[in-house]
Amino acid sequence: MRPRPSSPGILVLRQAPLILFAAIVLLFGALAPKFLTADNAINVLIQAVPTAIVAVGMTFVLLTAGVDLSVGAIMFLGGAIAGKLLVGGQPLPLALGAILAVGVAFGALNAVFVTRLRIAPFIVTLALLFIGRGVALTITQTRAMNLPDSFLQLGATRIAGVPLPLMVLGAVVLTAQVVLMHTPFGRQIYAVGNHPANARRAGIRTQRILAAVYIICGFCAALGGILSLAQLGAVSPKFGEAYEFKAIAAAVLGGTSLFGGRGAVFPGTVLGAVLIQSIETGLVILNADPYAYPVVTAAVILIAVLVDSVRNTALSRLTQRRIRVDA
Amino acid sequence: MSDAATARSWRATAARVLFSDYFVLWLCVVYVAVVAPFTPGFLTLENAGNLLATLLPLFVVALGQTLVLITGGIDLSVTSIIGLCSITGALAMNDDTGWLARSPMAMPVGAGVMLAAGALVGGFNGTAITRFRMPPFIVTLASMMGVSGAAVWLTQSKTINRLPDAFNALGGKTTIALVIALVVGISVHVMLSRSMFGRWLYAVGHNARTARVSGVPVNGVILGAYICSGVLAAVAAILYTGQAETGSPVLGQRILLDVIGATVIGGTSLFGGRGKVLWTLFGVLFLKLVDNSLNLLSLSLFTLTIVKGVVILLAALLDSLRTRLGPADR
Amino acid sequence: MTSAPAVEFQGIDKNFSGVPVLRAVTFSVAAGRTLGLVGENGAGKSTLMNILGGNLRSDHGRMVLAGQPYAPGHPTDASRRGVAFIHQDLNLFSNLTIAENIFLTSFPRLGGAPWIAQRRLHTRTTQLLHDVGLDLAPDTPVERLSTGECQLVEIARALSVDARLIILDEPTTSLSARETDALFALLRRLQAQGIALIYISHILEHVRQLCHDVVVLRDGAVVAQGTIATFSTAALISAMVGRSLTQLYPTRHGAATGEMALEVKAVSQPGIVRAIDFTVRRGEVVGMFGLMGAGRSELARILFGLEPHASGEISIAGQPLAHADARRRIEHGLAFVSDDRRHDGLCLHASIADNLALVSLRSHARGKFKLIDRTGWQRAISRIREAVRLTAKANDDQPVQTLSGGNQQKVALGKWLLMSPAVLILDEPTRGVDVGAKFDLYQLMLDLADRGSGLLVISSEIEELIGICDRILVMSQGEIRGNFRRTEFNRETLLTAALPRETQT
Amino acid sequence: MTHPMKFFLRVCLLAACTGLVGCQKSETTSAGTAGAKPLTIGVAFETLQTEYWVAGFEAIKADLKKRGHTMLEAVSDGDTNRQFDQVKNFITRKVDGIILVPKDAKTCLPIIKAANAANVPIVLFNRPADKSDAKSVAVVADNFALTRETVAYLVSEAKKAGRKHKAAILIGDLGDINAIGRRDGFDAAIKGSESVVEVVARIPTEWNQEKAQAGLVNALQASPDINFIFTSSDFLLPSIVSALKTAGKYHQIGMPGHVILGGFDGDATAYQLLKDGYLDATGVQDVYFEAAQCIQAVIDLRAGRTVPDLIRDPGFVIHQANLQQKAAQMWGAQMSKK
Repeated sequence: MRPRPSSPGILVLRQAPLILFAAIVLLFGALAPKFLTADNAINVLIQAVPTAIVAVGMTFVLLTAGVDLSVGAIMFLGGAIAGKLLVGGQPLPLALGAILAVGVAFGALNAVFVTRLRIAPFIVTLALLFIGRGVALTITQTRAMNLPDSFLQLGATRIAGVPLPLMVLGAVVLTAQVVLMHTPFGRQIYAVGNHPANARRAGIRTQRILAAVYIICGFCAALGGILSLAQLGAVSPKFGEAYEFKAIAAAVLGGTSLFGGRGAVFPGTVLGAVLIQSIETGLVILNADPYAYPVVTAAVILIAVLVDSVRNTALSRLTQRRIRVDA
Repeated sequence: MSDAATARSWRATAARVLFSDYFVLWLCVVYVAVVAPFTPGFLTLENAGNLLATLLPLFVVALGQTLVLITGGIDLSVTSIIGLCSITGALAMNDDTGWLARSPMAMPVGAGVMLAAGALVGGFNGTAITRFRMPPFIVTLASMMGVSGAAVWLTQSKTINRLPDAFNALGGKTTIALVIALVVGISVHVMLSRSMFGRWLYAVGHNARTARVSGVPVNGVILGAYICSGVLAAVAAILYTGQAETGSPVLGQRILLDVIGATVIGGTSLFGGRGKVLWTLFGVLFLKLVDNSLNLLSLSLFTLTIVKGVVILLAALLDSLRTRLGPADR
Repeated sequence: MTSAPAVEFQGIDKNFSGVPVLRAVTFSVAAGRTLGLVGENGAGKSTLMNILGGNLRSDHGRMVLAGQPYAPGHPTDASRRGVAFIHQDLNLFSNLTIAENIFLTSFPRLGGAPWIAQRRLHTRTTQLLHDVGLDLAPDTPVERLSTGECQLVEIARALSVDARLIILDEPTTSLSARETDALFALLRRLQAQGIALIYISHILEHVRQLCHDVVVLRDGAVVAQGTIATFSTAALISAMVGRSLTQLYPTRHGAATGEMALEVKAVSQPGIVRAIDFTVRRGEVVGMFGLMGAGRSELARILFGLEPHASGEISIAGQPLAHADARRRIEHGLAFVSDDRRHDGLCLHASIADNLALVSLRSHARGKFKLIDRTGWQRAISRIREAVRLTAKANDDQPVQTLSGGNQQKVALGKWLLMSPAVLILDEPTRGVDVGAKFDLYQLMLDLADRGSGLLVISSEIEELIGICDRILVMSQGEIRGNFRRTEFNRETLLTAALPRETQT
Repeated sequence: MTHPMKFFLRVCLLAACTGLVGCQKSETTSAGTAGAKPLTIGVAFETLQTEYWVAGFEAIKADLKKRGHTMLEAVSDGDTNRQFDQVKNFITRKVDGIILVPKDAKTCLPIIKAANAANVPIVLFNRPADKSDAKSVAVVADNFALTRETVAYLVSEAKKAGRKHKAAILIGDLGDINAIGRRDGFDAAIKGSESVVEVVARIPTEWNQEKAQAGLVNALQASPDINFIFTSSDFLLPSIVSALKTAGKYHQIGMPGHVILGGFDGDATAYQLLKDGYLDATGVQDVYFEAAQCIQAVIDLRAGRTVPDLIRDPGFVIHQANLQQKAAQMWGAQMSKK
């Protein structure tokens, strides 16, 4: 009565995202050999850091079958406040603290509306996207603010030869992975995403779990914002725009389901973020027609999701319960 | 005891208002009553005309979104479809290079080309979602990026004007636009409430598996909803392009959140199975009233953005209140 | 018995928006004994158990647990006090492993650290699985388990929190006879260890087999209680329904005509079913019996065109339709009531009218635009409502969700009536339906047969098949292992045929 | 679970708050219109995305205030149809004149026609309309010409250095007419000098700093020998600086390894970089001149005087050699003093 043990076919299917990723990297490598250098790999990784960190937070929310559209607004608002503080001569740690505080506060606000007032996450976070961007635009009066060099140094610092952004990403991914896979809280997130009503009946404090994932997501958005700013050196009015879509796309490309309960930060989401960044970098290295960028990116996302859906159909057929043993 | 009784009757009245189809319309009336005294030029005939002109195209796109939301999906690509249709139509019928240039058939054929382009993108979305079982959110997100990128590419960022006057009148003359929107609105209303396809849409949104077991062609229904959404976005593109008298690949690029916001404010559920033409009309009216009054008050864009966020949140709060005052849990 | 009862209910009252659901419920359960809690759907059993399990709070009254006052505010309070609740629709998470499901709210941790002690989790789960007799690895994902195995995992979870009182809500509805026997053996072992059980079920034989005491609820009040030996089954039923039911099954009037309604020839799908051959004639009621996992539901879905099959021929009313989709088969007169009412049978949030009209919409569509003829539609709905004897209290535009299980099932069946199906396949049509409504459903089914439809009734309850069928097919391991006429009906023969021939791993 | 009543009260409170916000704002505007003679002028910007637009907006605001006129403001955030609504709202409120920054040359035609029909003078700030029967006045810098001039200066610097240069251009939003004008200006200036400057990277930025930064880092990765960079707007300069620093190529003019750097707009960052000797040149639009001309044109039209259809802002290229003498005219320099 047991399903059949994993056959080679199943193994290949399970690794489909990885295979697709390798295929894209190799394709770019064949077209432009520079793409396959170690320097470029590190470069792509560093650039993928902000997206990856925001997407890690997004993964927590998606695992509960929710969504957070306000991440980009959080990044912008945090940056705007930090910029004001820094331009006003406040020390760097205070500014960094302020960004993270904004992230946590917005996450908490999302959490209150989702858990206490029971509004659909899509609407809550959509509204907070508007409010967050509006407040940030009021603060900056749409001016771009240049951040002091100390901020840029964050991005350029290397510790024991490893760039600081990569260290931060590593720490975030490791923490997230341990939390999701090896703590009661993490496993309960999966349970809530699988079946919220059952989770409540099983004695899980679902409201607390939901609140926590939105706060985590807010925090990650803020942290991603810091790392992005550390590369940019300035806060512009478009900062963080459409980041919500980028983060969702990264998570989904990594195999996280929008319906909750399925997905993982590592390798899934991280791989998704790196994949998106690889496409952009690859196109620049190829000196492709600028007009082609969005079209190519969209096509790759579609193909990746298509592969994923074909894979799921095939997997569910292959691992279907069998009633009898037939040849 | 009597306190409890009054409280109950108060609740009953509140519930009656909240559950009425016209709830959002009441909200609009209240909003106008509160805001009009402070807003110069708000209650003028001219402003009513302005309001109508901006409301109609948004209403038409939002109708398409309503159909998709009823099936439990979402269409993020509508704004890109507007841009794409705008330039395909303009490429076909502009007076300089269009293949329909100066032909008497330019207007009808050009509009037909636009509708076909909308149907094509909608059909693509629907096919990916039904045939290949991809999540609507990602499919339409990708086509939002891809279609808009392609539209800009196609024109090399240029906008195209010198369109036939007959075409410009479709969107530019509010009376004609009103007739178009009315025809579209009534057709969709009849379709939703009276036709077999309409009942199927709701059934699929409520429970696609049950619908399938009951003999509903689920995939066809979903595909139909996305094609409708694409075609309605194309109709909106005709109105918008006519208003601007120019085809532009970035036309309507910023209204996505307005479209979804207005539909949801009207009361259409994001989880499928619930939605009506009237609800969407009132939702659009409410959003546009807020927009228009804040514009007249000459508030900055930032304030407007914030207020819009608060309004969406308030509408959602009221909706959640509605569901809680509704039938008891068991 | 000297020790305090495991739990005592003292005058429990509960209202839902002004409607009383429980009225002064008072009884107690002794440690080491099993109490059967019976009553029709809507009698208040679930509400009472939800209060005991900490999901709801009572308006009045109190509970005493092992001599201590007990007022749980949350399910965790209940489990902390040793009360475990095993719900009918099992409370497991398919995306987690067995071990994670068991310890979801009480993971063993590494000292004071927040993370899970994986090794301890593994050993404790292995021990618990051994206790309940389930031979599986702790890290097996739950989505790979059968319903019976899931049931055992639930019990293992109850044991993991050292439950002194376990509530079981309809635990056997989706179990095979063998699995049920194994479950009962386990439950008896638990009794012997001094654990008290509250056993809720519609299957009165099971209540008689397992329970020491019984409490009958009707309209939220206790109408009878005592040791099980003092009640005959008939007495229990009349206490439940408030009147005496003279018979459990309606009388059969019609008989099969010669015409073929459904012909299945050599249908095979590797790994699922093999060489399925049978026929159903118009006016015939054919039963299909088998243990859980014998392939009955899978076969039903293949016949209806929801799942593929590799070879074989399926004809409906003489029309070969082997590779048509469900929609074409419906057009040719095939109808299907799935065992999964919530997912396949009803749109729970949609209105009664919309659910009833869903199948026959096409016949009310007029003109090029397929507009619905409202008056005809309305007339059809009231006709069905009358035919299925749907409760008069319910409004046409009320969501189906608000109906009781029995009435929901009437809607799920009713939507097929208008098309006068040539063949109707019913998968577990009376599961989770109370005694009174069951009779109505049987009557409906037989009426359909009398009017010339062929019925294929799939069920795990031998009694019900014997009660209404003209012929019973027995399925096992994806094959048909027997075809019995009415005169050959016999519990033992049927069961023997249903048992797997050789044990598989 | 919150009690529904309490809940409703909360909702009312929130609603009241939003209402209050509306009231306060409306008082300030209606107080302004109370004066006798002064004009009310509607100012509709397509975007306030970059410092340049902010500076223009502020300049118009300050100038109008100085002259004692009232200003109604509207920003459409890149949405043509919204801008149409906003202008119609101005007309509804019976403004005496409109200053408009349109999205592009064509979509503004119906807007201008609407103003013409209502007999309200309309002046376009910095972006001209296409030729048509719609009547408007435009005050513009020539993006194409000014960029060509700026890049020509950069090319001459490259020639002086003698060796062959590899160039990268940061292109703006491909849907923005100014971005396209500047791209074309760049191409025109490079044309004919391919032996000196070879374009190896065209980086789309969508007017987005993140994209600009990432794109340039990637381009530098692909062609480490890039030593000539032009940005279509100065507000992307911080991204360029960051990318150059990462690549270790950020050196002052005259130092070995200096990357020839040019921009457009003349904002405060550009001024700072010019002063510090990192930026070679930037094309400056005279924002104060343009603002003053716009307002004067509205007033003149109102008074029935004839005004030319096109008022040119000559603009100028500012570079290391003329920095001292031109700084006073550069709006970015003024802003950085504030």
